[in-house]
Amino acid sequence: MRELTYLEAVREAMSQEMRQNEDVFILGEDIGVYGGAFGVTRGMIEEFGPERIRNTPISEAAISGTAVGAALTGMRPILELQFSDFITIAMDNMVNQAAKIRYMYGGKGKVPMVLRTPAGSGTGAAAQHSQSLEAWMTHIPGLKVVQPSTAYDAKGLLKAAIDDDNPVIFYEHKLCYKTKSDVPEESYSIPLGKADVKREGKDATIVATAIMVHRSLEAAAELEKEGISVEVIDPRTLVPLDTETIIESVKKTSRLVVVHEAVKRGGFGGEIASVIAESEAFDYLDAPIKRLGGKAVPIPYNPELEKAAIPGVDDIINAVKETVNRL
Amino acid sequence: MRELTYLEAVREAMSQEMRQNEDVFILGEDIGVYGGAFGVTRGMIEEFGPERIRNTPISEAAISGTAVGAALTGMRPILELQFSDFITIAMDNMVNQAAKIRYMYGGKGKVPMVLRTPAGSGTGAAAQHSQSLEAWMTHIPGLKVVQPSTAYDAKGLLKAAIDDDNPVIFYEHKLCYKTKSDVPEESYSIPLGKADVKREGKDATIVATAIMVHRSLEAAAELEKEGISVEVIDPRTLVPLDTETIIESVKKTSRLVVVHEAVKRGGFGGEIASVIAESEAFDYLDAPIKRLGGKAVPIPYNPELEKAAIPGVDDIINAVKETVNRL
Amino acid sequence: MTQKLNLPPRVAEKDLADLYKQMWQIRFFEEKVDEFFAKGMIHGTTHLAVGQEASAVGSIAVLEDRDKITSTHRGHGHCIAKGAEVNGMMAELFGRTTGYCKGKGGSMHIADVEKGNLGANGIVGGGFAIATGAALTSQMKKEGFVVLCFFGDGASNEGSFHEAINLASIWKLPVVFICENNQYGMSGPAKEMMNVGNVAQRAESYGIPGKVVDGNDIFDVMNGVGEAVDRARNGEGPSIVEAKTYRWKGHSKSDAKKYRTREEEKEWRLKDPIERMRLILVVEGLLTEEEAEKIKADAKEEVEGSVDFAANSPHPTLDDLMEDIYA
Amino acid sequence: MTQKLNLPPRVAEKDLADLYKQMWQIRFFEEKVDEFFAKGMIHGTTHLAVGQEASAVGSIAVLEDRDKITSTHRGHGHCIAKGAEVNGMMAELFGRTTGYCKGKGGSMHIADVEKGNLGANGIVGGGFAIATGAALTSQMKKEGFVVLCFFGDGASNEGSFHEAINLASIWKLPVVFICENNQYGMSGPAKEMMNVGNVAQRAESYGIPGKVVDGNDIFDVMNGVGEAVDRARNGEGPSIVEAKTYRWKGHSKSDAKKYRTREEEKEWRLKDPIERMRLILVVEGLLTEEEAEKIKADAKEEVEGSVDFAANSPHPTLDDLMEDIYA
Ligand SMILES: Cc1ncc(C[n+]2csc(CCOP(=O)(O)OP(=O)(O)O)c2C)c(N)n1
Ligand SMILES: Cc1ncc(C[n+]2csc(CCOP(=O)(O)OP(=O)(O)O)c2C)c(N)n1
Ligand SMILES: [Mg+2]
Ligand SMILES: [Mg+2]
Repeated sequence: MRELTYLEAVREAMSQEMRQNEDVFILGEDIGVYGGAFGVTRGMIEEFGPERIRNTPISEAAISGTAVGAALTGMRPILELQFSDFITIAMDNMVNQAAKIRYMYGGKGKVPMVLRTPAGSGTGAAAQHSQSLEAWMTHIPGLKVVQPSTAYDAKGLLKAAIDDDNPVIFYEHKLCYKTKSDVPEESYSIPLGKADVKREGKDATIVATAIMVHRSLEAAAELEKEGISVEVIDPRTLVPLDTETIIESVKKTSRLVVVHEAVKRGGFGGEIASVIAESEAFDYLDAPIKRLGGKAVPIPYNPELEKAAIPGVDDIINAVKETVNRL
Repeated sequence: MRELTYLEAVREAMSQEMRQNEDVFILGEDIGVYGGAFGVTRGMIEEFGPERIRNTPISEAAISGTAVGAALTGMRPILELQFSDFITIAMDNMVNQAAKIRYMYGGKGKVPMVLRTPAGSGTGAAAQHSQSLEAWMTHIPGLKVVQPSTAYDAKGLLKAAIDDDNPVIFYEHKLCYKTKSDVPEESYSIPLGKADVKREGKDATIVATAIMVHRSLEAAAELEKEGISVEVIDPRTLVPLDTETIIESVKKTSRLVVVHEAVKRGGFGGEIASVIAESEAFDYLDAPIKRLGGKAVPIPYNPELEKAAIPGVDDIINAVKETVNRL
Repeated sequence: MTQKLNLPPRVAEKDLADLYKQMWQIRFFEEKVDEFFAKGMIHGTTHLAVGQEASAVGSIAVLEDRDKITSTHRGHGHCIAKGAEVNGMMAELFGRTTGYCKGKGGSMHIADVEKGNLGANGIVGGGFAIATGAALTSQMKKEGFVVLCFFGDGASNEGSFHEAINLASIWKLPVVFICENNQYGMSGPAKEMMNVGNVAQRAESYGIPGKVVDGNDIFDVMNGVGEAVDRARNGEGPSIVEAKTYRWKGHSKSDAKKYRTREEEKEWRLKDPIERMRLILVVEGLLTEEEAEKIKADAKEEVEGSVDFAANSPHPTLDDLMEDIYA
Repeated sequence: MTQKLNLPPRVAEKDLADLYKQMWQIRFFEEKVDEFFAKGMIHGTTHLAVGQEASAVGSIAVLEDRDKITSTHRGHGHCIAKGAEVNGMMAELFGRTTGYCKGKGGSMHIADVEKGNLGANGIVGGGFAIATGAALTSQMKKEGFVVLCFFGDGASNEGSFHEAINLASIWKLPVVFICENNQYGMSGPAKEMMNVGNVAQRAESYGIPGKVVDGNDIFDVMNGVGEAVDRARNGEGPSIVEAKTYRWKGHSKSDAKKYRTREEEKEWRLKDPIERMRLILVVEGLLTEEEAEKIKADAKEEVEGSVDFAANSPHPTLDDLMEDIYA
């Protein structure tokens, strides 16, 4: 099969949807000839024109709200936010409007929109351009939250997000953009709410998201050399969360390590850990659940500090060992 | 000792600080002759004048950022946000500016400000005026998060927050405003990061915040009649979190129920539960940790639905019983 | 047929009796709601538009059915003018399943998306971008509808005002921003909260027309808005129309109105927009005193009827709590 | 002493050589940084102000030492003009402990709060309210300092622009908002992103002066900003000064500049602000060609020296990661 980068997969999903459905369009800053801050929409204005690839002013509040209004009246907008850190400016429209409209109006209205945005550190962009704030959105009833880790998943999940009749926040990880995987040419959909077991194992379960999926797979490969067999689960969507797949895995392995790049304190790892601790899997646990997440600091600029602020492969290896070695 | 309502205690803490320190002032919408949306600043403009009780336009982004700029240059602003739901509009200044400045500038700058804001449901104000979004703020390195449940705590914690050299988010619960407790007249400070055991017990620990402290105490009183002795801990500040007091309690009782009004999914309960699950207390646990939180819906208007959306006394009683009866 | 009054093209003299009736429906509806709130019969809070009837009715009078509006927290008048049934509105305030939002939204969220009322909004300034987005739908789908975005003087100081109107101006979207300048926010006098006399002057920032009309004179409102709507429909882009008016009641349920004088209130009562319309219609011979009385009585009766309807409507059940939410 | 040139009161002819030197320091600093980024020797991204030297130097030239500035993502020039040492700046870009932010902030966060540089900002529009708050401190503490808030044409479409300037206008705060209109945001042409020709026209919305100056003519900048600063210092409130200029380089590290023509770039290069200043100084006999060359050489040498300084400075250690954070 053909290989695509994650970035290309995102673009292809959008292009295919736009070819099929006139109601789908993109709006965002510098998404036209510039191709977006990360080049995701490059070439699209040439195919679809400026009416459907709409370059906006630097006005995150307006563009998110415009997407809500357009969605509410029959369009299916995709909003590109240049960095996920800027959701601070789009928060009201996403949280107080998009998420609530359907319920608040007694079911009479729908807001089919996708907010796509790159998250994460590793590019030296420092404190205001490197955050992983997905936990915020998971806390809001009415928002679906998607966080693909591979090109294949990105394409299929983005189609599902665009097809969804409700607002979806779609987090792309900057360091994933250049990663590649086999991606079918035809359009396909990966249902929201279905985790993927990225590697099977029996001694411990790792639940990891975004770039941490890759680090966890590296860690698992290392651990295998030492005879420790690790199962790596990528939930792919945080809301809805496929608790079943995670519970079944933990029942099998009896150990759980949760890994995300977002700051550990108040991060979604707490939710995953607690869901398991509350579930039938609790009785199968042979060791405390371990959570790995970012340290409680703004992401620093210096590259060594930047790396040290979030979990690395070694941290994951150590965490699994601690869990496995626990008697 | 003299009794004060929670609302009066908040006002008294501000007034005492303002009398002592010229740098302390308040800004916010309608805080002048109107006295603020909930009447907290009523009478203050008469004492302190419009220079220090500054009525602002309806501009949450500007007033939060103005507070940041004033704090960075030597003032100690207190910002009143009319409803905590509107933090969506002040997010950028709190998260990308206030929280990060000191670290991002290599320690050369400080932002001593307090953002006070009423949270919670129970007043029929529906989806956009009833949320409990404190979990968001706990996830951000550089923000302290305070959530008092009693008049006594409110006064002492607010003084500590104003004295702090860093940004503090101070959540007031609307239904707590009219609750009363003994409050000393003189100024006193309750250190941020010190939980309070609101009731001692031995069979189970409840960690509850804000209005849920009161419901948990009610539940504990009921449970006592059935011979179940419950310890109720109010962390009072979520960041910093007094993990020690909670861990010690769980080691003693072996059972933990965490209760907050905020939506359970992605709520701070996950953090508390996970901290315990990761701690030495894990080995003392005789039952899975239970979390109670709001249901995953926008807060509905209808009063019965509104009540049903968040944990009630019965829910707490049942949760404790389930935990205690678990073999 | 020659017309005695200067009316915009979409309004015929024969429509005036209907508009007159709408004004009374609003007045009676608001007074009824006021009474219920005072008696504690309704939950939550409400914002009444007594005294502002002409800006709602006059603006919407020039619309076609397919046109849309976004409303505000002070939205009952807009709803009625856009054709909402008082039954469903009153039922919503009563929190019943027959209400516009099935009792889940309450006063601040009444919407009727199908009929083109995109909803009241509890967030001041929340409608600017939503209206802009709806206008974008009209433009992209070539549907030809125009959107009216109602907002207050206070809302014009929100950043969303600036961002959305700028966006609408560069894309020449078919939206008209209607400022109902009732002189105050919650308590903040418009003249202290901005350094210009008229919100309409701000149109200058966007290169669009800005016009002030007498908000208590329905004819002036209709002509001013009518022109702006025509412009929008012709693809010439947005305008700001500012209707100077006054709210007779307090901002919301509990308001001591310390921020203004009783004299000022009296002055504005003399400018009663309903009385003014009645006078003109009678003087011009378009309505007899008797017909006018009859219309008023009918309006009153309908509102009374809505109370029966609401009171006899079913309450939602707890099963409804988790309906209409999808994530 | 009579002056040959029309200069604002705070600038004497004898100061001009220094200002001329600052322009070169900026030019050389930026070119050095450009080179390092191109070679991949520096982490992250950067935004260079080559071509915009006069607006930074000219604006800050009219300040007193105690005055303050807020800067932007394109902030190196403002830093140098406000008296920052190129050593500390270059060290910051190298991520070293001797950098202005100890290597934690990087290009987008250089600040020197003590000296009155309240910081660059990675959030477009992030400085508006911070500057307003600093000006509030000046007013409340009667400290007499003025704040310059730099921002771009693109930033003027953010809601924070509107909210903050409105607030500053009603409180008559001593702040001057300086738009460096370099014709583009990241790629969005200013003339497509707003429907008015000049950002300065937006002053009309706030009842304050708005003036356009030639941003490539340091004398015009000094006079325009000088007047606004005097006004601010006299308690007459804020102004907007718009300096029309151009950035020679791409927006940031990687920019194919497809959104503009090479011809346009050439035209602007002919308006080189440094060359223009040199010519005037030489023609007016304030500097000989030799002196001018010497100044340029000195500036270059200092920048070269900063590279040695930075390269020989210590890296932070992992212990530094958790320094300067408090919550
Ligand atoms: C973002 C936001 N800030 C503050 C409030 C609280 N609030 C509700 S109405 C109101 C006054 C609004 O004034 P204006 O826009 O003039 O409308 P009016 O009430 O006069 O109709 C305020 C401050 C809110 N609901 N939303
Ligand atoms: C809130 C926010 N939105 C978007 C960006 C991404 N971004 C960085 S600089 C820039 C362009 C800014 O344009 P302008 O204000 O004209 O400043 P210039 O770069 O031209 O100096 C953009 C869109 C950002 N950093 N912050
Ligand atoms: Mg008003
Ligand atoms: Mg620019």
